[in-house]
Amino acid sequence: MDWLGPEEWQAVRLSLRVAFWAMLASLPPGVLCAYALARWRFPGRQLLNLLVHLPLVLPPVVTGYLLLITLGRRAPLGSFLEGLGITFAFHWTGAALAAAIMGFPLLVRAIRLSLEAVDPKLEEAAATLGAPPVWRFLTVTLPLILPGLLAGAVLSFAKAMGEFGATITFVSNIPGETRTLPSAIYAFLQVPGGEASALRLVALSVILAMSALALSELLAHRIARRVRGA
Amino acid sequence: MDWLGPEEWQAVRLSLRVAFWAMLASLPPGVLCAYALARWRFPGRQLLNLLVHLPLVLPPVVTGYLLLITLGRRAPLGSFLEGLGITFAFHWTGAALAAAIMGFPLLVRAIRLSLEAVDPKLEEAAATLGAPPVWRFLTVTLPLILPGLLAGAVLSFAKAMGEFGATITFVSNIPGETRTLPSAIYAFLQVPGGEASALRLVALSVILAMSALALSELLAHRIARRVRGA
Amino acid sequence: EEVTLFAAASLKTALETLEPVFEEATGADLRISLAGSSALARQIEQGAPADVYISANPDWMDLLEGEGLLAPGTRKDLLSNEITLVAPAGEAPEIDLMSHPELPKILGAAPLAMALVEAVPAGIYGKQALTSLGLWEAVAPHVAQADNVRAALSLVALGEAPLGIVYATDARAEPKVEVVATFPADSHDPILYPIAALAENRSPLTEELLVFLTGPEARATFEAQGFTWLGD
Amino acid sequence: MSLSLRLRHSFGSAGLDLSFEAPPGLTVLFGASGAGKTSVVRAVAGLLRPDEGRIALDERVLFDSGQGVDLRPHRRRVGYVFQEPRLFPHLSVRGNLGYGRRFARAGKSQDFDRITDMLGLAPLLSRRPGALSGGEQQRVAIGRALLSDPQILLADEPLSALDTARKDEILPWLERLRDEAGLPILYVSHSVQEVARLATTVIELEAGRITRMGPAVEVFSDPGFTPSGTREAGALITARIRSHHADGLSELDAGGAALFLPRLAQPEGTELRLRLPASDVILSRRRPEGLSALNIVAGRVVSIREGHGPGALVAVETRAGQILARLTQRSVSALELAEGVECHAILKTLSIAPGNVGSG
Amino acid sequence: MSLSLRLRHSFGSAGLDLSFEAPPGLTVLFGASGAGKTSVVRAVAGLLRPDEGRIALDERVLFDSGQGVDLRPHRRRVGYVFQEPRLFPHLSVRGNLGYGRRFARAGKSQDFDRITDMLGLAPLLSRRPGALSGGEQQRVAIGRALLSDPQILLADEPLSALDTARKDEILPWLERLRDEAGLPILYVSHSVQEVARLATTVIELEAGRITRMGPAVEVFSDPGFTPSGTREAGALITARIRSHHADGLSELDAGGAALFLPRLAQPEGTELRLRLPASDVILSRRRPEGLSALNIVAGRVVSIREGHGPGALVAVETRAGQILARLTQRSVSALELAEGVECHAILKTLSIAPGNVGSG
Ligand SMILES: Nc1ncnc2c1ncn2[C@@H]1O[C@H](COP(=O)(O)OP(=O)(O)OP(=O)(O)O)[C@@H](O)[C@H]1O
Ligand SMILES: Nc1ncnc2c1ncn2[C@@H]1O[C@H](COP(=O)(O)OP(=O)(O)OP(=O)(O)O)[C@@H](O)[C@H]1O
Ligand code: MOO
Ligand SMILES: [Mg+2]
Ligand SMILES: [Mg+2]
Repeated sequence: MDWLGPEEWQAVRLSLRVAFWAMLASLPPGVLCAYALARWRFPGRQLLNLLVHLPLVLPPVVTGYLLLITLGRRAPLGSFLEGLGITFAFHWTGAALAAAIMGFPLLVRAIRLSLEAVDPKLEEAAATLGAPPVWRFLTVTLPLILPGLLAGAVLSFAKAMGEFGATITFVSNIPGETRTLPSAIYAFLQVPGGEASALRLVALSVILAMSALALSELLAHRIARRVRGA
Repeated sequence: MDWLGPEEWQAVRLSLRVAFWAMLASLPPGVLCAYALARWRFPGRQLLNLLVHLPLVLPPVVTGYLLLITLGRRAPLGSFLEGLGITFAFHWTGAALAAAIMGFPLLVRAIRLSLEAVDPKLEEAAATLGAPPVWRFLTVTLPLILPGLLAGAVLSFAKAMGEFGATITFVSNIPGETRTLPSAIYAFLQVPGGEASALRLVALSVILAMSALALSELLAHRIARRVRGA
Repeated sequence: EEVTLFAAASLKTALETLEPVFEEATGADLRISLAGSSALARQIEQGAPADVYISANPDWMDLLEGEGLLAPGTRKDLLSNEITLVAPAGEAPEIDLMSHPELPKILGAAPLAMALVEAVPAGIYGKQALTSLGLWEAVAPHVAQADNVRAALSLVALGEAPLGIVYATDARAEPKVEVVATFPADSHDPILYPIAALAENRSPLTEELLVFLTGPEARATFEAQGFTWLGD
Repeated sequence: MSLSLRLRHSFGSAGLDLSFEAPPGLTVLFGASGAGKTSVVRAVAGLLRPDEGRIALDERVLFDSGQGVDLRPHRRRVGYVFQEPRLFPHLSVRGNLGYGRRFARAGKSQDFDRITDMLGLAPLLSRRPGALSGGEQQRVAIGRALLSDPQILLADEPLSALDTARKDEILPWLERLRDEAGLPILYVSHSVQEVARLATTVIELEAGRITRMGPAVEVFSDPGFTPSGTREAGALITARIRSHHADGLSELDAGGAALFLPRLAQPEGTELRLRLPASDVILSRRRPEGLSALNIVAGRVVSIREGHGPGALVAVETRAGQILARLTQRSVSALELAEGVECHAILKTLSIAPGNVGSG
Repeated sequence: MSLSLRLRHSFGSAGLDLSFEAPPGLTVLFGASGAGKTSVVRAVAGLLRPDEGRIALDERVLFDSGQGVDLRPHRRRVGYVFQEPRLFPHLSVRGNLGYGRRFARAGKSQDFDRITDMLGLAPLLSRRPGALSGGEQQRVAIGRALLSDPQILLADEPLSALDTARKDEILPWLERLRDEAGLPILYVSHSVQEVARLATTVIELEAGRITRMGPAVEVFSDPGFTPSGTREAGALITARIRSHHADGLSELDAGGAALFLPRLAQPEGTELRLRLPASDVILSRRRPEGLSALNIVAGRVVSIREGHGPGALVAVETRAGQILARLTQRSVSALELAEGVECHAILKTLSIAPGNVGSG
């Protein structure tokens, strides 16, 4: 593909890496949050629910700004984490974090909806067979929510591929480090005559997201067929 | 609440109006798309799926730009619609459209997940009782996917409250017409020292979204209790 | 070796032309992070790894200077620009900016595209100019504010707005618009793009980059884009 | 109205290949678990599309792979009681019962009360299915199907979750449906007693094929028909109620032979069908006396069929019809029974339980 | 091991209030639809938290509202066969069967083959539950519960979806479980035959309360115990196998009286329990002769209980134990039966079907 310059290739690779890790890293906390919201009644449940949805409600720039002032290198939490060797500020991991946070509400909702549809009778059956809660979750609930998990993952991945406002505000737009496809597209759109180049990158990111989408549909189809019986 | 100036009140009212209509107007096509994707196999299904997800994948500015070049006053489709009295360009309805489109993938996924969890055995039972497909859908499927519909609606509403990039690109920021809360917040963040004012509006929009969220949870809880039996 | 430049996104074309020249000359890797001036300034406040910063307005530079984040003595106004009233190519009306009533009449119900008039520099300057010309009150209800000047330009280029206020450099780069009039320089604050090295700069190449960006090659490139050179 | 069905379908390993004609009345599908009973019923309802075949209700073709006819389930006008209740969880019991009435041709509102009464649903009407016991759910499912005013009733083990008392209340209703409404019923059951009482026609399935089929009276009188072992054999005879006696017995006339049964509900003159379980019939060479059993019918042995076990099925031709008796081979030889030998069949009055009495 | 239970729970309108002690063996919960059987079983499994009460397995307290004990379901070590199969749809039949084995104390792998064979599951092992018939699913559910090595088995109408042949295969296995494993079984059933065959203890529920309870032999010999009408009454007696005869009969010794039954599987000397359905017993004042019935026991009438209908339940004390006979009142007076009168009870050999024979 010689229609892409090396910088653009870099942006593609970086976007994929960011989106992949954003998706992967948000799965465990996503499942946990979804489970807590779907199944537990605890004080602060509404607060957690709000917190999860916050990135959806806030303009992305605000989310990025809040991330910057809490996890920036000068911020107390940010510098504490940096002391532990965990750097987000101006690092691709920060881009992944921003993307993960922006996609989190989508992930959690998808998983939560699936969880609410799991027949509690099956979990009861597993309990009477001696399975402790965690095992029950892993062997009954989790397989049954796989479609939701997959849907959530693909939403999270797609969102991460498109996320721009929070990312550029939090970790800037540094080539090779934090310049993802959307940031590159943004930069093209800032100058007159950049539309053509921008649209080329847009097409690319659509192709990538489409592949992820098609893959997830394929997997979901397999799972559904397995569960319906064959 | 005298901590809000009249312009800010205007932005609040506008944002609520935009979010409400965005949510409401996207419900019927959302249900249709979700149904088609969940239940029908037709050529172009993958394309529809991609199209629905597109606003998630694209940077919002790009979505806004695409809206502008298809539905602007000069664009063929836009001027055709304007002939019918339907104006989107530089109008609050355009802001609602942009918000609806940005929230559409979230809405569709939520409904689709619920649909996939509906036991087809119940629809079979309704069919043997003589209910034709549409009636079956309205009286069996729809009530059973209410939780997903509600979740989708709240996601769509929340997204509409936070949507900024596509909106400002498509319909600009005209006070009283298209100046939603996120646009106002963005403007504050662009000037040194504007953070405090921005955060005040952020707090406001969080409160509004929280109310919508709490309402939806309450409704969902009621529905769940009704279905489980009382 | 790397050196990192944080620059307002509207300078993209010029800076990307200069990038390989600098890299060739020094053998270093120049990384240019392009974003809104406000975002970049806030990131610098938070310790972003920037060596040099070019802002699209003096306010953000003032802020950083006030916080002592600039390397002393390195701040300098690099470029200047003008704001112009533009219309879609071939549709430019005759307007004399000095005689008030025409602008609102031409607009009718259609919008005047500008950048955010309270927040984005091009919008702020535009509002100042219209105010000093006594036109602001009349046009204010019709102003469609975009989140950046580039988006305002798009509105005009697409014909969505019959008129818009953008930088002269933008007008020049976009063939689909035509300049109707240029606002008098004294109708608004001077339009300045300051440059400075940062106190916490980490690259030994910082000095070289500053020199390069204020040097003749840079000047030629910026001027070719329509900027007014202040860098010497 | 009668159902004619021919179908072939394969499920990978298993498969169906059968054809039958179900005349008006109640046709029972009988057979071991996995024989294909539910699959046949689903095909009639339009929920399973057979690979090939034809299904018609009189002239109304529901499915014909040759002609490409495949009526959608909601147009077939079948009432289906599924093997599991499948109630609508978001509707109350009343809502569930009323669901199909909107599409019923005749809005017979008196039916609603009659059916809810019969099924004991009145106190449950405002409950949700989630708050019902298993049997309560199944009763609602039966009511729901009946209230949709179907042209054929499909019932897949509808009573297996119910207790005997409730079954006894529902069975007469099914009989009435079968007889009065002219509604063909396709009925899956494992209970010989239910089958004997209700069936007009019996179809036995094994691994997707029909192994035996015919009018219930014939099938049950056939010593070869030993559903789930000879133990459950038993002949069906028809009799007419002659009179009701004051001591709580009804006297029946079975081809001239008098039979005494516990008081029956039907009026004098009604034709009834009785199942005489073969293992409840005692044979004697001499006419016995001083026995508590009131029903003694003379007859002649027509066949003796020895099984694998110690038992033998003896068919005795009597005035009342052919009766089957299940004896030990030891008794057969002790009594010197053989074809043509005269003997007496002894039936306890109370052995002929209501479960074994069906109308017509 | 034995289960002791006391609980009170209310469901708005309905409610439970009962307490019982289920000794080792099989305890049947009997009662009409909606009586509360499933609710009791759920409380034992820990799936329903009673408002108040105490549930213990010997010393092991599963629940005690007083002490605040409430063991989580997975720690209770109950094997539960639900009223509906509840198979895991994402696991194959093999996966379902194996699910509980991971938590079973002893990993008895020979059990797997034995149980799958008994339940006829071998050909289905790689299928998914979605591709099974109703009966097949329920068989898998039974196997799954058995393989989890429980300390108590809870079975809620486990056999109602199965055909007689399959039931007959499974029942002996449940008997063995009951007798050999010392596993207490709490069993919900509507089938008197199943109950009579299996039950050690019978508990009858009505609207959440116990109306009758006791050892099966006593409950069944009580003329007042008429589950779902007197029709299903029948005494239980115990007998020992004396010898197996060559003609396929087994001779039993019931307190000195000889009884002939179709060949039994158990070895000579085994103690068995027989249910003698009251409606299958014929009484005679004189010792009858020339009858095909082989079992004739002399006795003395101890009570006559007349019901609402035309029938009467006559309890006869014999060497074999107390036997119930269900006669018409007309016969009672014709034979001049009264307390203390001597008479003969006649039982057909083959009336005592395998379903009515249970070990111990
Ligand atoms: N969650 C609930 N809310 C209200 N009532 C309930 C609930 N669960 C059960 N009941 C009622 O409690 C009673 C006992 O129910 P249970 O399921 O224990 O009956 P059962 O004896 O098992 O009946 P069946 O033989 O029909 O299964 C029924 O009347 C039922 O309607
Ligand atoms: N979707 C399917 N895929 C593969 N095999 C199937 C499928 N559905 C049913 N079968 C098989 O077809 C056979 C017939 O099933 P069916 O449900 O008709 O049995 P049934 O006679 O109703 O049994 P039961 O009395 O146990 O309900 C069974 O062996 C079953 O395993
Ligand atoms: O939440 Mo956004 O506006 O899709 O980056
Ligand atoms: Mg079946
Ligand atoms: Mg129950």
